[in-house]
Amino acid sequence: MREISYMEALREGLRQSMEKDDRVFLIGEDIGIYGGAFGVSAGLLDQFGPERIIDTPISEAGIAGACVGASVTGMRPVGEMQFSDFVVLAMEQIVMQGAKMRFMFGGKAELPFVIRLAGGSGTGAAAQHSESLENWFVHVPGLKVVMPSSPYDAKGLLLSAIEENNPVMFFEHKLLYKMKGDVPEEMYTIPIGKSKIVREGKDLTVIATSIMVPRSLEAAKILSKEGIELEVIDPRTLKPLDEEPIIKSVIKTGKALVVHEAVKTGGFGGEISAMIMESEAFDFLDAPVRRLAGLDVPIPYNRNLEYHAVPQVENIVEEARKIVQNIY
Amino acid sequence: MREISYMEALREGLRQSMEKDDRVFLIGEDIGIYGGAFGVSAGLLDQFGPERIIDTPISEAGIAGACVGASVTGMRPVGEMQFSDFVVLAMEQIVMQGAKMRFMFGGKAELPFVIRLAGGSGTGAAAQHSESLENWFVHVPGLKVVMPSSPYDAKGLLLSAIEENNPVMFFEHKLLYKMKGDVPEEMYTIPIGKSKIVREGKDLTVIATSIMVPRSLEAAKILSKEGIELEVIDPRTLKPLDEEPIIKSVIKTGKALVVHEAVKTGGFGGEISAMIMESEAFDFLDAPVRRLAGLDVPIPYNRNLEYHAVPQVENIVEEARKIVQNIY
Amino acid sequence: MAEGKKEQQLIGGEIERSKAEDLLYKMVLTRTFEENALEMFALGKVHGTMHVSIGQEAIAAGAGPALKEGDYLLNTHRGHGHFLMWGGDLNLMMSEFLGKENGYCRGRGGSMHIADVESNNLGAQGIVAGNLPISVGVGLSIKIRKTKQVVLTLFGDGAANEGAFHESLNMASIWNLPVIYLCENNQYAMSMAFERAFRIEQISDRASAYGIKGLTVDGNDVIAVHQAVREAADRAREGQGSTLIEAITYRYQGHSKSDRQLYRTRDEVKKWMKKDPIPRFAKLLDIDEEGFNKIEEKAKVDIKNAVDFAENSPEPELSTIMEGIYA
Amino acid sequence: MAEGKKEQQLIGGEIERSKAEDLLYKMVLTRTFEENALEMFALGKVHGTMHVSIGQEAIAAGAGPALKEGDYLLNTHRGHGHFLMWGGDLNLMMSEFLGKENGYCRGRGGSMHIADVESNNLGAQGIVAGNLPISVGVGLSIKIRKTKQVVLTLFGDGAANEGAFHESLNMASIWNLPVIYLCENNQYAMSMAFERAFRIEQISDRASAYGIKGLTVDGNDVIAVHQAVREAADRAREGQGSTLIEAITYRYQGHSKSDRQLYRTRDEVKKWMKKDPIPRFAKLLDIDEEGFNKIEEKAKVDIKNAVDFAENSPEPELSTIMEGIYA
Ligand SMILES: Cc1ncc(C[n+]2csc(CCOP(=O)(O)OP(=O)(O)O)c2C)c(N)n1
Ligand SMILES: Cc1ncc(C[n+]2csc(CCOP(=O)(O)OP(=O)(O)O)c2C)c(N)n1
Ligand SMILES: [Mg+2]
Ligand SMILES: [Mg+2]
Repeated sequence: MREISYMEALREGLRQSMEKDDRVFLIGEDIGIYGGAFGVSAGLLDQFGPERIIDTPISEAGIAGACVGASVTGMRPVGEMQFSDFVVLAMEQIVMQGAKMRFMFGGKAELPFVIRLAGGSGTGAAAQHSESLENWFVHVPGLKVVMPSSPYDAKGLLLSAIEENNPVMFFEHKLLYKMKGDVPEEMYTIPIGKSKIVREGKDLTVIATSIMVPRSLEAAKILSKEGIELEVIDPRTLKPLDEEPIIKSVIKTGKALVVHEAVKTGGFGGEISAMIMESEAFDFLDAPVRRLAGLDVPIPYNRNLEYHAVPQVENIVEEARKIVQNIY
Repeated sequence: MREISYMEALREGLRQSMEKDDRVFLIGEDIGIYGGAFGVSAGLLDQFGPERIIDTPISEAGIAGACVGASVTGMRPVGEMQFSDFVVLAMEQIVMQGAKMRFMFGGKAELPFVIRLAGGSGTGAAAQHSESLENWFVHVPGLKVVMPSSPYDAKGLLLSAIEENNPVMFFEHKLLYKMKGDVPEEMYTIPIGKSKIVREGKDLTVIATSIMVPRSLEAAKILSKEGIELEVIDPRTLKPLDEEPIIKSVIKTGKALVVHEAVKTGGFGGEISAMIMESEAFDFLDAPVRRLAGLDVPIPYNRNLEYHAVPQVENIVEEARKIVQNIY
Repeated sequence: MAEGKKEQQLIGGEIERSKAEDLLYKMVLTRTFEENALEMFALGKVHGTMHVSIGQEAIAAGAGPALKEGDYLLNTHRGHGHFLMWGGDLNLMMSEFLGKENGYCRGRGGSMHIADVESNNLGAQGIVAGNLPISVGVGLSIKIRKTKQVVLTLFGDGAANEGAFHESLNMASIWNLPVIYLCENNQYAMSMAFERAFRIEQISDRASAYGIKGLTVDGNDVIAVHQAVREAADRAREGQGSTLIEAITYRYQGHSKSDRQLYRTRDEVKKWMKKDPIPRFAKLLDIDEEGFNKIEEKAKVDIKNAVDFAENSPEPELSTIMEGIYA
Repeated sequence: MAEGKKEQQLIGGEIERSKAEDLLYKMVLTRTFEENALEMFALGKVHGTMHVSIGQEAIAAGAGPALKEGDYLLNTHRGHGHFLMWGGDLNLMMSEFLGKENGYCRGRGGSMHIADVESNNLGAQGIVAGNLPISVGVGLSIKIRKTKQVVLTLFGDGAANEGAFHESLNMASIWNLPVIYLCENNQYAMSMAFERAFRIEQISDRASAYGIKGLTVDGNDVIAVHQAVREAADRAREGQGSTLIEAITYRYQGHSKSDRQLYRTRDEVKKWMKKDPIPRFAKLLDIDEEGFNKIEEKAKVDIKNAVDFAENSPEPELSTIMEGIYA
């Protein structure tokens, strides 16, 4: 199959959605002639013109409001937060309006919009441009939260998100944009709310999100040489969470490690860990479920500190090995 | 000892802090002549005048910004979010500026400010005035998060928060404002980062926050008649969390239930549950740690639905009984 | 024929007589509804909070009817009048207010979120200025769909100091969106007097910061509001973009049920009561005391019936609590 | 004595000659620093991103020196010039830029967050308009402490469309805070041209929406900027509140390293290069080519030394990663 990058996969998803459905439009900062800060929308202005590829002033609340208002009146907007951090300025529109409107109106409104957010650290952009805030939105009824970890998933999940009749927070990762992978040319969807076993293994279930999926796979390769076989599961959708495959896997392996980039304290790992505990997998646990996640620190500018602020392959290897070998 | 309400305790804490330290001032919407939407600051304008009790336009980002800017230049502001929900409009200033500034500046700045937030449901105020958003802030390095559940704690923790040299998110609960309790007249502080065993018991450790503390105590009374003794722990500070007393208690009881009002998914309960799992208490668990929390729904207007959207005494009784009697 | 023509005489050059009479009735109905609601609160029959617009009824009476079917409404927390003027059904509104299953929002929204998406009434608002960014999206949607609809976005003086106001008006301006920004300046945002929160004479002066048209009208004058909104709608439909209209008015009652009103004098309130929009509009319509009493009677009866209707309507089933969150 | 007087001649009626010469040097230093930084990026010596102010140096040269010791600075992402004009030490700045332990922020902040709280330089900013609400707090703090300090708050044209701009200017106005809002209008916010993002002629026109003084000056003219800021500071110190100054300028380089600049023509850039503030200020100071070359040489040497200094400085220890979060 054809190999393209995560970024190209997203762009193709946007293009095909727009070709298919003229209710879809894009709105955000510098998404037109600039092509988006990370290039995702490059070329789309030429194809669709400024009425459907809408460059905005620097007004994040306005961007989110545009998505809320346009979606509730029949359009299917895709908004962009240039860096996911900037969503702090759009929380009211997303959380108080977009997420709740349908419910507050007695189920009588539909809000089919997507907010794409470029998240994550690793580019030297320091504390205000490197956050991983997905768990905030997992905590908000009315939203769905999606986080693709491969080019294939990026396209398929984006197409689903745009077809979805609810607000979707779509977290991309800056370091994944250049990742290459097999992506079909035709349109295809990956159901929202379905996780994926990206690697089978018998010794430890690793539940990883976003960039931690490729890192976990690398770790798995390394450990495999030592005879340790990780089973790696990517939830892909964080809300609603597809619990069953995780539970089943933990029943099989008896051990689980959750890996994410976001700060550990108050993060999504707690949700997964608690969910496993509350499930029938509890009785099969040979060791406590552990979390490997970002340190409780704003992302530092210094390259070395930045590197060590979030889990890297070697940390996953080490942590997984410890759990499997019961050396806690 | 003298009995006063949670609201009066807070007011006394504000007054005494302002009397003692003229760097302390209050800023928020309708906190002056109106006395605050819930009356907490009633009378303070008369005593301290409009330079220290500052009524603002409806500009939540501005309020938070005022706290950031005043604190970094030597003042000790106490800002108010009239309803905790409105903090969605101040996230940038709190999370991107206040929380990170010290770190980004290499540890060379101090930001001693407090944001008071009136949270929680139960007043018929519907989905945009009833949220419990504390876990968002638990997830943010640089912040401390405090949540008093009694008049005594309200005053002592508020005095500590104002003396603290870091930003503190101080979550009050609307339904607690009228709760009465013993409160010393003199100034006293309750250390931030210290939990409290509010009831001792041998059968189940209940970790409850805010209004769920009095509800858990009521549940404990009911269950006590059945011979079930709950140990109830109030973390009081959610970040940084005082883990040890919780772990010790779970080692003793072998069972734990986390109760909070906030939506369960992605909430603070996951953090507690995962923390217990990762601790030495894991080996002593006779049953999985469970969470009893808000349903994954925006708070409904209808009184009955609203009531059932969050844990009530009877739910705690039922859940605790099930865990103790192992009928899961 | 001559008589027919007389019937269609335009009151104040703006509103057909029959329509105007209906508006007067609805102004009275709004006030009766709200007075009744305050009573129900006092009796503990309803919970939560609500914000009444007593004294401000002329704005709703002038604004909604200046628009056409298919136009959109983005309402505020103080929006009962606008809801009724938009064609809201009193019974279903009362049901919502009492949290009943047959209310507009199945009892989930209440006064602060009441909406009727079917009639393009996109709801009241619990977040001050929360509807302003939304109006950008509605405006864009109209522009892209090329439907010649317009959006009426309501907000108070207090809302004009939220950041959302700024972003919204600028975006509507640069994209020439068909948004009518109608600011109900009732002199206070809760306890915050206009003069304390602004250092300008008129909120409409802010229009120039965005390059759109701005004007201030007497918000207690149905005709003035109607004319301003109608003209703004005309301009918007012709592709001439947004308008900021400031309607000067006054709120007689407290901000919400718990307001002790220490921030103003009784005299100030009395002064404004002399400019009451309802008798003023009745006078314009040449309606005498007897005629007016009849209108009031009818409103009372309608409200009583609506209360009966709502009280006899079913509560939502607990089993449905998780419904309506996701599509 | 006569000579001494000549020395103190005020350039453009504003700036003492010796100070002006220092400013010219710092303008050249800023540009050299940034050109060097672009090179270091190209060579992969630094990571992250940075925003250079080449072409805009006159604003920093005019603004910072118009203030007094003890005043506050709230800088932007494009703020190297302001940092240097505020008395920033080149070596420690370079160390920060290279992420070293002895940098201003111990290598934690980098170009986007560089600060020196000791000298009341409250830092650069990664969030567009993020410093605007903060300036309200700094202004309030000054007002309460009654210290006659002022705050200089910098931001770009793009920032003026964030909601934070609105809330901040209104609050500063109603409380009469000593804040100088200095908008560096360099015609673009990333790819967004001023004309596309605004429907007004001048950003300073927005001052009237808050009842404060607004003015637009030639941002490539050190003297004009100096005068505007000095006067605004005088007014602020006298209790006459805030001023919005718009300084018109132009950015020659891309927004950040990854900008392909498709949104403008080469000709437009060239047109603006003819108005370059550095030769212009040199001319005003009667500095000939030889004199100017010397200044450039000195700047190059200083930069080279700073790079050496920074490159030879220690990295933060990994063990310190959790330091500096809480007091
Ligand atoms: C973002 C936000 N801040 C504060 C409030 C609390 N609040 C509700 S209405 C109100 C006053 C609004 O004033 P104005 O906009 O003038 O409208 P009015 O009530 O006078 O009709 C306030 C402060 C809120 N609902 N939302
Ligand atoms: C809230 C926020 N939105 C978007 C960005 C991304 N961004 C950084 S600088 C910039 C352009 C800023 O334009 P302007 O204010 O004119 O300043 P200039 O870069 O021209 O100096 C953008 C969009 C950001 N850093 N913060
Ligand atoms: Mg008002
Ligand atoms: Mg600019």
